Amino acid sequence: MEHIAHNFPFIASALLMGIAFYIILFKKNLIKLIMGIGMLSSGVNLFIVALGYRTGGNAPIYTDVPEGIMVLSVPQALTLTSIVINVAVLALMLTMVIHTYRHTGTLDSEKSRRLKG
Amino acid sequence: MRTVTGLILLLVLVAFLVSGMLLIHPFGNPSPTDMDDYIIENAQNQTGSNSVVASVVFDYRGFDTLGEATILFTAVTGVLLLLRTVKHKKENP
Amino acid sequence: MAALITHSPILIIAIPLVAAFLTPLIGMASRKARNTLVIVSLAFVVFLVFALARDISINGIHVYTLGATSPGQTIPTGFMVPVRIILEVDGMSVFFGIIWAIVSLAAAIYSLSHIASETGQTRFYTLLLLMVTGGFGMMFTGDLFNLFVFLEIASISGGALIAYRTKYADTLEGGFKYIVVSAIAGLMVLFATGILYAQYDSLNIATLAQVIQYTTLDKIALALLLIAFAMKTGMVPLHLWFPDAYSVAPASITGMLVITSHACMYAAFRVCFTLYGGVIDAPVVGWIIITFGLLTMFVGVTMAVFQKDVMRFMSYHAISQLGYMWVGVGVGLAVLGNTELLATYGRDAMSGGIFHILNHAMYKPLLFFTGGALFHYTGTRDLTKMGGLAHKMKWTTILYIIGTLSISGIPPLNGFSSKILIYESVYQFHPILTVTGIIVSILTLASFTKAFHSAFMGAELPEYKKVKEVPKSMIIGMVILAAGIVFITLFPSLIVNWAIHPAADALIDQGAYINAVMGAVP
Amino acid sequence: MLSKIVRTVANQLIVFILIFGLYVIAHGHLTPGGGFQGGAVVVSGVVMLLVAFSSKDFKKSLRERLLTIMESTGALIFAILGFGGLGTVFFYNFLVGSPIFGRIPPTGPGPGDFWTGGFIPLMNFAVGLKVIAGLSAVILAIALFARGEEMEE
Repeated sequence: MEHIAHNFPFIASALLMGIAFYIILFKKNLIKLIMGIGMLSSGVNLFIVALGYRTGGNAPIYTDVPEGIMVLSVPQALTLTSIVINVAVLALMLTMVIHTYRHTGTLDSEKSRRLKG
Repeated sequence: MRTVTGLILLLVLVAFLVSGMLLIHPFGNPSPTDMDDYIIENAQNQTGSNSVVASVVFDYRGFDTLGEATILFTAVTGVLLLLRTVKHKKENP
Repeated sequence: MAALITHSPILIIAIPLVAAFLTPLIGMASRKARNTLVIVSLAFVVFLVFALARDISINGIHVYTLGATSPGQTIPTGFMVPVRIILEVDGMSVFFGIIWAIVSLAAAIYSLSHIASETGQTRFYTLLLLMVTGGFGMMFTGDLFNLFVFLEIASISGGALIAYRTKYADTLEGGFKYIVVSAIAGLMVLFATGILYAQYDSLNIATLAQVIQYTTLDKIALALLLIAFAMKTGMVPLHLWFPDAYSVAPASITGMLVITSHACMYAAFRVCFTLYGGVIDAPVVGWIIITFGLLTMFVGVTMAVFQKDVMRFMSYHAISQLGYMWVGVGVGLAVLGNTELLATYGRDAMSGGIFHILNHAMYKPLLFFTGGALFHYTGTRDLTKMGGLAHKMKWTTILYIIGTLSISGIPPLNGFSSKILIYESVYQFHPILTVTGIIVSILTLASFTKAFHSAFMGAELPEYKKVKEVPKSMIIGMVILAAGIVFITLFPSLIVNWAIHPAADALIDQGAYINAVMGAVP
Repeated sequence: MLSKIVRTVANQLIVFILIFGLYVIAHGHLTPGGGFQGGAVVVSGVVMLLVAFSSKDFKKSLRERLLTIMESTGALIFAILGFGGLGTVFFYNFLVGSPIFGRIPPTGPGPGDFWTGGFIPLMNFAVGLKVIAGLSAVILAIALFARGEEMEE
């Protein structure tokens, strides 16, 4: 129990990823699929940014900062990078879905599907 | 049938992830932190930037940021490529 | 020249990148200048890769620390671990780099006339150059997070290029599947990177390899990394997206996508052999890879037999051929800890697998290019609707025959030399592997003969009266690859000694990889 | 196109959004923020205008060609700043100690000096330019495509 209390943010990110995988595997709507991938990326980003937290730490920026320890800075940089990457991926996916909708008139992945794996 | 198999797989996956998460260092107490301590200590001297995150993003791991900017460029190019005029206009000269 | 060699790892990545940034600007002014820029930059990259390969064969692993005061200063003064991003190029990386440089140049030349009648060409070439950047980045980087970034560059540009012909709905579907799979794989890699970072506070592969403990968390990270990369290479049972994406892309892009899947394979090998090399439970992971590799070989070829679409048919064969490489290198991994077995057959099995990557990288893009050539004038990918094309397309026919003989492992072509190396060595590990390999090879030959017959042989069909030989640049693109095949066929032992064995040794020798980064403490 | 109240308010607000975005970009090396974040703020202003007015009104002013040039220029500046260090090593922060943004702040907490950070502020500007142009182009292209139109060359 104590573990769970200590690692709450990590477990939350794992659950978020679990929900995202559920959406990706079971939802037929393409927009929902994209939302699932967005959630998956949020889960991973939450995990990484939570790694760098130090109890009572300040933001790692020296401008007018109170004295004291600072939280780790590398996870924040990694999260920044991965957020931008996910924005890019989601933009491209949405474009493709809009186009698919133009072609097939449906957002259902079962109906719009032409190629069968 | 497919749904049941999928659900079982999903539950296994979630259990796997959660059990893994319990093994990570306690939240708020990362260790080891050698690399980050070095960066926090030396960022101001080495890069002259007051914001340690900015110095990581643009200096220590600047190449990642170049890649990140490239990804944004790629995505924008991709979106404009896919939403281009499909009718045959005159291609640029 | 010396400075050029010193900076060559970053120049190989940055030149296509800067060319990609310039392409939209130059493309506005002149079409010719744009095409020249693309071809010249890629040709220069080919030159640089060969120069770097020569340097590595003389001086060993090439390390390049980005942003430090000198390229060799991997660790800051007065500190123990690397802080900056380090590019680390060893025999294995540069081997993949050579393949990627040659195939991307051939694909760019092939594209010049293959997409000449389409709109949006400037953006097409921009994305092509970005894809080249992403592939080189994946191969040359020595940093896990950087690997993820370049994996995403390669995937996003690849996905957009697959959907290039937006007037067909199936291209969008293929591209969408590719992007979804890549996004999930990328996030799994990122998650694994986070797990490793949490425990060891480092992102550098060499540093992590030195301190890794193989705890439960490390095992989870290993599983995530392997699943992610296997998914990207289309390993059975995660292969369903693979033919959909590969069959609808423009042919030149399909040829390049084959190599990006090899790049993911490279990343998987790097993870198994270098990152986890010292601690991995080698027989277990090796057997898992071998089992799935066999499954991949077999399922790929059996599915291919039924395909009517020429590109889908070839994509399933690509899956099946990737199985050979997994098996070859998997056998090497299974005996990694055992020096004696490694010397008797493990190294040969790995060399066979790696040699097969080289061969596959030559003949599979060639076959995809010929498939694209068939599509170029007939406008269909359906094999049953084609026929008698040999009368009109002589060059394409000859090149297709070269590719077919090579993929089926007919002696003395290059496919044979790598397959025989795999068969001989894995037989000592377990005979069933060789038996499956030979059966798959026979099925491959049978299905390619059938496809050849239905596309090229027979009487001329009336609807293809107007078909003529494809334009010159497409032929040049294909001939570059065919020349590679002929060269390997003529000098197999030369290639094995100069390229394959150094690559296999670079994978086995984890210590050298670590020393190149960690040993340079001043 | 929304009602006149919304349009008027959007017209007034856009100035503040732009100023804030530019502030976040310019002070990326001193405060939380930077090129990506500031660029996203500016683009949020563009989205607000897109919602308040119609995408047709933007077709003339935000042309694809202009946005492409802006984006490529931003990316090129970034890459060239990386190449600038090639005398020593790619991505070497060659501006530290030079007259442009070259000052080194006193170690420890301080008020911050704008002329510090080496090439970091310049890179922030480059990235900001790129993000503004790129994301605006994406949003405008999608908005126009959804109405069945295309961006102007």
